[in-house]
Amino acid sequence: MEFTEFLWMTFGVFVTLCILSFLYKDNPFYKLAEHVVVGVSAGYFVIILWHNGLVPKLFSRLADGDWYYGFLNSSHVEYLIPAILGCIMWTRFSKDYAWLSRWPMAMYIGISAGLAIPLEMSNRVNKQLHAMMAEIDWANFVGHDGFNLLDVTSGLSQTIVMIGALAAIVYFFFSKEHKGAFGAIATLGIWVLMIGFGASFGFTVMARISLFTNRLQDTFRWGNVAFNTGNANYHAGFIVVFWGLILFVAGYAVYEIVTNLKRRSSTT
Amino acid sequence: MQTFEKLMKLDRRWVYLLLIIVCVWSYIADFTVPILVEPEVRSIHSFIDSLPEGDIVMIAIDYDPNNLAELHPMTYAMVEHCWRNKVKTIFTSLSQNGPGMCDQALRDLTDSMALDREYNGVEYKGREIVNGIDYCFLGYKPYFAIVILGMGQDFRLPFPTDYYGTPLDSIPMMKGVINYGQCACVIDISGGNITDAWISYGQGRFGFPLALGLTGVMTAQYYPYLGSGQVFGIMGGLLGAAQYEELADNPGRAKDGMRVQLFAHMVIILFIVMGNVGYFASRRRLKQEGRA
Amino acid sequence: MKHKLMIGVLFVLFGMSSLWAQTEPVEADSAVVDSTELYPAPVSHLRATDKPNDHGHAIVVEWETSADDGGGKNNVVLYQVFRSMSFDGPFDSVGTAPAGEGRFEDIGSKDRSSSSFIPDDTDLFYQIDAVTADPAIRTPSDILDPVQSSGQWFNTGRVPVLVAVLIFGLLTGIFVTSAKRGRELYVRPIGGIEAVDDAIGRATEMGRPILYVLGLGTAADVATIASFTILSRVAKRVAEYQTELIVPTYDPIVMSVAQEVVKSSYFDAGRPEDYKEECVFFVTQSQFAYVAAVNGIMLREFPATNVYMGKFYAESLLLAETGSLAGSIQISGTDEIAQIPFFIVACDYTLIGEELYAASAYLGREPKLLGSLKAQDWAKAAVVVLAIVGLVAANFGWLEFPTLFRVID
Amino acid sequence: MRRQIPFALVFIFGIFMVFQYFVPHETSEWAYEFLLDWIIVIGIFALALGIWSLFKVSVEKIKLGKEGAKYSYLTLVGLYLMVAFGFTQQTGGSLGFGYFVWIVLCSACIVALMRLRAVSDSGAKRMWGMVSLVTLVAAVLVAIFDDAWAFFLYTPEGLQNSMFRTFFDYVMMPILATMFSLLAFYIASAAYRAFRARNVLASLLLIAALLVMSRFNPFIPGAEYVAKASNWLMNVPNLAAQRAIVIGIGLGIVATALKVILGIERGYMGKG
Repeated sequence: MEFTEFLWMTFGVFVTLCILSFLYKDNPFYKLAEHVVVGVSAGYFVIILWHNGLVPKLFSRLADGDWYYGFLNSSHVEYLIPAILGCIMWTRFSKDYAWLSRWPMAMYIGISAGLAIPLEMSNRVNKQLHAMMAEIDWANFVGHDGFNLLDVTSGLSQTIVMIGALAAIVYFFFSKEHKGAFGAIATLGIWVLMIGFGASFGFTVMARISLFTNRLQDTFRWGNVAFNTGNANYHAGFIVVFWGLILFVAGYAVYEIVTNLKRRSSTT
Repeated sequence: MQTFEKLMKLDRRWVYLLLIIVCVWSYIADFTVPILVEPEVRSIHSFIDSLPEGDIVMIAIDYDPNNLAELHPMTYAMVEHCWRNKVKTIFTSLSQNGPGMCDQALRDLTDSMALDREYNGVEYKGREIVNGIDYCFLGYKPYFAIVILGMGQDFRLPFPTDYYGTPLDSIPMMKGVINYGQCACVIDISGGNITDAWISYGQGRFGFPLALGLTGVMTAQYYPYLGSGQVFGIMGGLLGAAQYEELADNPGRAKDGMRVQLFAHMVIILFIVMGNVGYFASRRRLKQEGRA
Repeated sequence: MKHKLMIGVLFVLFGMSSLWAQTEPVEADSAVVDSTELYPAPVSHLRATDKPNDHGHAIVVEWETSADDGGGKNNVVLYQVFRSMSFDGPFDSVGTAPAGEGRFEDIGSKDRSSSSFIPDDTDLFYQIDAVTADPAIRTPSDILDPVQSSGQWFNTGRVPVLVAVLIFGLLTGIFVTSAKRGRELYVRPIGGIEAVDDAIGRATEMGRPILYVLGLGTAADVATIASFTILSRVAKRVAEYQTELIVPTYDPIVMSVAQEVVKSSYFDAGRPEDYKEECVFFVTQSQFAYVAAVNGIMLREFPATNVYMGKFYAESLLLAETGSLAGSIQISGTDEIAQIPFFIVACDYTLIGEELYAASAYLGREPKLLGSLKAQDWAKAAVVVLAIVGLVAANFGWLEFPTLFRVID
Repeated sequence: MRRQIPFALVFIFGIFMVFQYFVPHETSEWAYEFLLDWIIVIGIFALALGIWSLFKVSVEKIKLGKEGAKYSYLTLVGLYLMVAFGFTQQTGGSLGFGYFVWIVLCSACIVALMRLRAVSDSGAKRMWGMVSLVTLVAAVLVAIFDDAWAFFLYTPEGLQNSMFRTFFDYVMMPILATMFSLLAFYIASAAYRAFRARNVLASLLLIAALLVMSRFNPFIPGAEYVAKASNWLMNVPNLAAQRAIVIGIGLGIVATALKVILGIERGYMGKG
């Protein structure tokens, strides 16, 4: 590993620590990392959208023609329309013509709302409704191998899914008071929802913990590089940088704690 | 009573601190935790364990590098288990980046097999694993459904040569091995839709015993096949891999990962319990005060 | 994109040829075998039709499997489909189907320059080979009569969707007009929505701002559009109470629309002079960089109330936990099912799924908006009834009923 | 009139898209793809507005001397760096000294521009104006006379720029991944804070979560049944809840979109 690459890697570890320090409280290191990443990521997406969006969708389509006295001789002349609409968005820079920018915005919203209506009706309503009209496994109603309440695929479980889903739909009724039998079903519905949410929360914990384990892995790999004298490109600078970073972070932590203690003793 | 209220209103930074300490400690420390084994994993292990020497198991490595963390440990544990029991293996890869995964696993595993080890109290002498005698890697071909069907006729149809270019007929272990009929079972380790093809085109048509190794999120949707008997075992995610490592007495990456998971989960559960103890205790006190 | 497609097609073709190119004929040990005995029976009852409900450029070929597929000599491994523009050929291989299947969809490109282009309204000829393990041993079928592909003007597979949309539109129309005429409509209280007013009042008392997060959706997500309508109500109250509003956004279009929304709300509240364009601003289009910035705002500006409405992904809990650390009252609503549990756990009030879409009607209290809520309820009632009827029908063997609701894409 | 045209546009385009869904013909498909391209192109053009907003807000922060205002320079310089890397690539030799000077000059120019807008007295304004002009001219000159690298606007060479990749791998990714990993802690503290058995609903949430979280915990009595039960919870009540929410959301989306297209709901254009 080259020394410069190790320096960059160290920077990566440093910003990792910067972000983790946010767990303690907001601090200058977090602010540093936060402001850097906002700028860098915004720039990154400018580039990605330019190269992967604007160039293939617009420029390359118009690029096959030439301008003759204001007439574009291209096979995709119609792509001038979105370009013009995009430019109309820029009227927002001016105070007097900003109202014009409502037109492309209205088209944007009209297209997406119109797109959503049949699509969502099909995917979320029709298909789910059809999925609910399934045959129940009567032969294995209480479990596949004898009585087993926890069998996921038994007919009983299928029935519970069905009843639970219907009760939960009832909970979402807006224009009917949750009273009497209707209220009882709605209560069952919210119970099902809550059990489902609890299970889903508990299930996600594992994935979240492994996110942190992955960060640990990267950090330990960096430590290994710094100490691995067997590495062919081993550089004495590695160890200096390693301890430099450790000292820097430890020093700041001590400083924080001391000032914190002072502040506390002065207030009491 | 004051302590109970403290339990309830602990600064969340104590939660963070304890969690960091536990995660880092359990990540660095070298010990194993007991793993709870579920029957659907145990059935795979006992199936392979019961095979006599010289039987053949087919293992399909159908995953890409992005599922490596969850699925690689399964491959390692299972293949080593086979080889220690002198069961031969045939590998295929029906996903595009699968051969790289398989190649890497083969290299690591032949190294580790060269060492003497003790698993479940049984000494295994280290031995050299020879390509063509202990295993055969067929490689990758596109159109997985057709390849699976083709292998049902004859392995030589989609794979005239193995991954390394040796004709199948000149590979010693493939002598007399025509199709799935000569394999004890097929194990598909997959992170995608290839599993469906193995179930419907493979198991459905040729009726061999099939077991699955799946990513954590996929697992739930394949339980119905376990119920209907189309597959005889399922390993789900890191959890399933750790269970196999536990059964095979071969702790690896999955058990390392589960160690962190187990203790992190326990810390969280501990805090939840603490909070509730504090909550009930302080509520009782409030009630008592109200009465007094 | 064109190139990618081409490369993809070439890759597929190459992959296919390599699959068979390497398959050298297996040498039979017994030297002389009457080769005719090895050949499988050809497929029968071959027919080809234009693929229905599509844009054209596609043909469905169907056949009855060979007698030696799953029976007889049982040596058929797959069927290879060939297409030509004329009866005399040349025939090009267009794909394969595994043994046991009697159907192949020859879906071509609509792009004239693509190698897989199938012209519309032109005669096409098909032929199917039954192929054995040895690709040299195969039996071709007769050449099929010409068939033409064409595009359709209506997708019959989507009739259930059309019916559902029309009925729902009709319901909405009926209830909106009846509400306009002044029919009183009851709506049950939703905690999270009633909290909005209190939360704005609280912010005013404390002299601290309100943070409104529109989520990671673009203006193309209906959840974000619903969030705009909620924002317009919130901004109007904010203007009336003269509280500060902070709206960090993730998408520039969302930012532009939100600016318009807030500006008009201040105008409607009669305080256009209080509107500052900087209160709605763009941060970045990266999920976690956006979160980092919003978290920073929460711990530096200490908003009294955080409102999260729209599309949220993994960042939901990052935002909500930091908000609770800053001591803000938090109201959230999202249609992203996986994130609802985290909002429920970390926020004071959560609008679950559909409630997000009902919120603007609740806040506006306009009769016509409440009327559309009534239409939604009727649609839900219909879903419940149809699901029960369908379940009963499916379990008593009346299978035609569930298929009425099937959408074929 | 000005207020009505946008609503008319929403109506026309909305209705068109609804019926387009049912027409598979090539013409309708072409219109669909064309309109989706509009959305993408308009969105990218609007990015300029976003960047301008970022600049304005940063300057505003500096002007008001808000907490952490100085860090705003980092944001804008970071943005500039990434864009500059993404449009340039070395053409010969190495990305040497000239490139470095050009980067520094441009960064200085951006800082000067921000100061220019943030300061109010005319002397300082003049000074920062001069600084930004000088650095700009110098940067342009360097760009013209240094032929070790070049701009690539229409071809994605910049994506292979080594600095672009380095910034992505060692600046952006570690920060974003760590930000994501904070969830490991937040999920713990949220659980601790909120999982209290206050009432029936909270208890159900709590019990379900606890059960699923201990699904692989061997220290719990009856561990095998816990695993089975959590599997059941994930596949039965969770599935039921999801199904109900999905149907509700579907109807909510359709209702909202319908209200928007028909002009019943106009809050999104500020007529609430």
